[in-house]
Amino acid sequence: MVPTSYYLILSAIIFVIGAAGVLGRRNALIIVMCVEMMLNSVNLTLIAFARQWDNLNGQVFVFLVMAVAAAEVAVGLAILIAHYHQSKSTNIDDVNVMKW
Amino acid sequence: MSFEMIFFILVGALSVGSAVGVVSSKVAVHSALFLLVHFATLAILYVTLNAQFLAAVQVIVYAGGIVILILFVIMLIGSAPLDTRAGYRNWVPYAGLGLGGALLAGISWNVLRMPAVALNPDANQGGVPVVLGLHLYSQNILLVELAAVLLLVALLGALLLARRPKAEEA
Amino acid sequence: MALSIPYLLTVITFLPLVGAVLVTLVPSDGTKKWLALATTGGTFLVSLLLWTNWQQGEAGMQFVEEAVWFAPLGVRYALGVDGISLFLVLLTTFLMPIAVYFSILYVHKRVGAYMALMLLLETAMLGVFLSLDLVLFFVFFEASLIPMYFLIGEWGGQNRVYAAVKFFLYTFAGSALMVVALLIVYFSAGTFDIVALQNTPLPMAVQTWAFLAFSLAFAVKTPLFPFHTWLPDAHVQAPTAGSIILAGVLLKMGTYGFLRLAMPIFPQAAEQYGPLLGTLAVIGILYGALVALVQKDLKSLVAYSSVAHLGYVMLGVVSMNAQGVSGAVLQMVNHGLSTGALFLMVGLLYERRHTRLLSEFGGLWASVPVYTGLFLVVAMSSAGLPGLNGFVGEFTIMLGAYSYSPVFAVLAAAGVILAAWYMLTAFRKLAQGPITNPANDKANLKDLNAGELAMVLPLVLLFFVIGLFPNLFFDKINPSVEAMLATRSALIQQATAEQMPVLAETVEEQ
Amino acid sequence: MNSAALNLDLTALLPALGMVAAAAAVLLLDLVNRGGRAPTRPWLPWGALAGVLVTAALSIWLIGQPAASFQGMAVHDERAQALNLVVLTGAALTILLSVRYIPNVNGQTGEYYSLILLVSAGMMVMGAATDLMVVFLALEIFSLGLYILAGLRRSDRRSSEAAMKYFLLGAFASAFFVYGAAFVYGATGSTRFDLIGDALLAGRADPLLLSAGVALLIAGFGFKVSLVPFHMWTPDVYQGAPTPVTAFMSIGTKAAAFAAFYRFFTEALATEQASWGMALAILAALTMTLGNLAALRQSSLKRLLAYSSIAHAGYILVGLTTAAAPGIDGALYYLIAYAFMNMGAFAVVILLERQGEMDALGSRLNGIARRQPMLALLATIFFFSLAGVPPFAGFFAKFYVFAAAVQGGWSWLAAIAMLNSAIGAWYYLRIVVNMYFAEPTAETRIEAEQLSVPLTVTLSLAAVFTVALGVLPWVWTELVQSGLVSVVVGGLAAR
Repeated sequence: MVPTSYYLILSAIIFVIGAAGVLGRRNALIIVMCVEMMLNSVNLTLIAFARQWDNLNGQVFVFLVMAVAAAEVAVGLAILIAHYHQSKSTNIDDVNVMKW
Repeated sequence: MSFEMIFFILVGALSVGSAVGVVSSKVAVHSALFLLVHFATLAILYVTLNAQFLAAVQVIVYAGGIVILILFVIMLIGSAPLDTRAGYRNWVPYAGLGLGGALLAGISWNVLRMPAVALNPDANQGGVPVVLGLHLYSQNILLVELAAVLLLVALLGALLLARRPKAEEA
Repeated sequence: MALSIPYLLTVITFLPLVGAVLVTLVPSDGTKKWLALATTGGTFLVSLLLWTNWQQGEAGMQFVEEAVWFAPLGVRYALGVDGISLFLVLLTTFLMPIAVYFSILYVHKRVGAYMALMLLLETAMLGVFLSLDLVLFFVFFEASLIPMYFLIGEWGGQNRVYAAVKFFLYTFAGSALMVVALLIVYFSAGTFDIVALQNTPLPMAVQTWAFLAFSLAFAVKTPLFPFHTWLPDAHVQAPTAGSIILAGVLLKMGTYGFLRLAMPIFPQAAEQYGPLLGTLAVIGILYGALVALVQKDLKSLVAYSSVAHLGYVMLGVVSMNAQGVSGAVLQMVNHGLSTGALFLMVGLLYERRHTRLLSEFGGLWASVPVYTGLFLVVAMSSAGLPGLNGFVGEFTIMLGAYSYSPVFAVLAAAGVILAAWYMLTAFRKLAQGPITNPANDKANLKDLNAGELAMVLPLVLLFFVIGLFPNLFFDKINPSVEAMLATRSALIQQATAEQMPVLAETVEEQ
Repeated sequence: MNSAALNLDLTALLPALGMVAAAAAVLLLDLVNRGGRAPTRPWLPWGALAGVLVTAALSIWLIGQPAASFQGMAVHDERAQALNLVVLTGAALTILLSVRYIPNVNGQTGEYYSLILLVSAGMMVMGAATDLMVVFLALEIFSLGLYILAGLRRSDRRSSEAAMKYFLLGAFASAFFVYGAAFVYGATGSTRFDLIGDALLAGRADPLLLSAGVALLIAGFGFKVSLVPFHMWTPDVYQGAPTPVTAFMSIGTKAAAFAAFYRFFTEALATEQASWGMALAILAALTMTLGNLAALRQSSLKRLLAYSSIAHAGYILVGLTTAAAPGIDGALYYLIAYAFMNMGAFAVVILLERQGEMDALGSRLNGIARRQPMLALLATIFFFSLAGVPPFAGFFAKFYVFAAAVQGGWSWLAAIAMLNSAIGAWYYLRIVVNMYFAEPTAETRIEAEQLSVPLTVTLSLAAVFTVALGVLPWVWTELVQSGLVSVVVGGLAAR
């Protein structure tokens, strides 16, 4: 059996890669994908913990995260398209995310 | 090193590699394809964790739904949005790298100090649909109801944003 | 005297508020003006009931009203009046009709808003003097900022907006920490009740921090040197009626705060920091007088003289003995009357000549003798001429200060000489010598008319009443002051007694 | 897993259900329009408002009948009802503000109002949630709704940018939140607050995993309520979103997130207070200070209100830092006071907007007192209340919260907060100064079309309650602790 901690570190690596993508990329679509990746890494964490604790709560949680991810993508892509029609660009630099 | 471990390392490496691919691709379509690979590797890992049903759902929802949706949008809005330049701003990646490194180090440090627990190979009865379904629709019925409201919001929202308002039609 | 009104203090406090609402509702400017005057006059008359129904010799709070305001924090709506606050209330209600009447004569811009703000201000000021609950006190204390801020900012002189903002921010920032301090006091003593707090011993650490925070708020308000810099700006820019009220009443909220809250509730801390406050007070006396000496603008001269006069009051408060405190209470009233009257006289002159520069005047004796004569009386009252009110207060304070610290008393006495000097210099420049400027000719400058006399004369009359019959006032002030001082020293003794056994034990062990 | 033992008592979520039902009703009402004509369209806001009022009545009726249901996943206690009332106040006033506004922004009013109702439902569920999974779902329900509402004006570039930015950062924050929840689950084996608390008490929890989880949860929450340093999205989103939505956002998200915050920290982490109290206190201090300092140099009213909303989040957090009953009641009082005064301030912004705009420069208020004295008076009440000047609601709110902080031994935090409100007074005062003392310019006017009856009603209601809550603070605390009856009785007794 592969210990839980291995899964956790794997998912942490994926989470951080996703987070780096959100902060580093300017293309909104890729940012959406990175967020999806982050949610997936959380799912991995949850499932690993569910096995460790031998209860189903973690798996139920994963179910919900999947529902949320689907809803988020639907809404997010709708926003993206609306913005694209507005500005003909999804380059997030124009949005200037990090402006204080 | 056991077979399980070798398998985990292989799939994990593939998973990390595809994640890096998603982040670093210059072309969005490539990112989406990497994402597909990434989701698939995760589904495999779910199976190793006694979550067979979720592994199936993972493939259906993510690979079959979300990635297709993203590809669809890429086709819809073309290659115009794709960033051909380096795609990184000067200080954000470094800050992100620093914070990410710290996060990763912190989590790994915490995780590695976890006491070893005897794992039940049959944990969660293999995550079969019946068990999970019973659990979901009895104790956790509230969550299902809320998820329904959530999907309603998403539906309404997509409708509101995507449909042309009457004023514009006229 | 049979006439009495239920909820007398509430009526006094909120009558002006009702008037303010009515003023905004009635249509014409004329009605608004006279309604405002009627309200302030009526409030004054009602407040006279405090005098007539006074329980002579009673030291504690009278006419007390109490209700729970906000139970979760033990905040009460509690009003009461004792010998310390009585005359400040009467001073407020007395000065308001004069200020309003002056405004009726000379304010023509947006009269309704002006009068409503004046009336709101009166409610806030009365609330400060009548509150028996710390939070209620603070609410009124802060609420008085809003109307004054608008009065200065809208109806003031050239730099009015700057002065108004400076006034607001100084006082608001000054009292910011007071909120924290009064909460610390509450959680240490378990009550916001001012009277109860005066009887509650507090730990020394609480006393120190709370005393410093309260002192900061009150020192800015008073204003004590070096927190006074907002005052000349505010005074010079404020409309005349605003100055009368600012100097006459608002500044007293600071010294009243010291006397009612900071000194008795935190007795040991007050003992500890008393010399510091006393030093600041003495510096204020000398500094204010010296700066007043070189002012070219009559109004800023009066403003700086206020800094000096309030230094006396603070000195009396700091000395914390019967003479000092009683003198301080009376001197608060005196300063309100004298400085109010001075601002009134300056305002009357300004309305005639539209300047306040001393160099523009000279020889007014010849052209406007009634005005000049009254000005002299007012100036002498402010300078502390025996026989007038200022002397009684300052002399009593000096007595108290001497037994507290002879050095302070001597330095403060030097301030009296300076006061006479700058007042007489100002008077000389104003009234004596030949008429150099044709605008000051008899033909061009009108003397006071009946309406204006009606404003000045009651003030002058009171100068003499207080100056000649001070016991009329001390009789009511003294019992409360003595009671307060007795409670205070009991608290200090109790605290030292608690430390004594410890000392005794250590001695025994040795 | 015996289904007979399941607790499916719906009482806990009755108000939220009411909102969902109202949303469905509004959608059905809108459906009648589809024939091409729009006979029911003018009725939509009033239908939504009726739904809100009925739900509010329901919430008040439920006070004093606490219940937990759904296997401990949700409760409705007095605080949940108080939170419901805050959210419903925000929703009702938002609907009133939208009557004239939204048809100019987006023709699809039916979807708009039902989204407002659904978002409110999400916020209310979040206030009643006692399980991290429920919190997460509720968070997503209202967040998704708000992303969409922020981008409602599709013809305006800034609106769609705001939506996109809000969505991207919001989704990012959600990932952090859910990652944190995963770690808490990993540390304790449960997502239910009481079971987490039990695990901690019994020493079954892994402290390191737990602290990692809590840190991530705070980051996720921090994004939602725009705590510094997670606040960078706030000004742009506030500025770009349609103004009624901004107003709703500023109140609703704070209310919901703080409710979940306090439940999680007091019910699940009660034993860990020492370790996270200081973290929250530092966050609160940073949030207040940076919010206020940044607000000092804003010229756009909406950006100014955005930064001020950050600062207010900091003040509210001061109440939660104590984790004791007075702090939480204080925070709830702060929220209701903030709901009224902030709604009023945003209503003023709407009045100043021109055709096709969704923001106004503060300079448009210059000298407005000369032309619109009544409006200036109301605006003065709102801004003074936001600054915390007595006797308005804002003062008592601050007082209540800071009192709790002092009581809990956080005097230094209360002192920082008070100094911050002095900084805050400066920029609110500057607006008031300009309203009264600056010379009116050509820009100083309000467009007749903005001045509608519902807007006037909103302004008046907000002003009346801003004053009333300040003068009679006990009405609110009595109402949410013992119900309407006690307020009436108390009012009679006070006479």
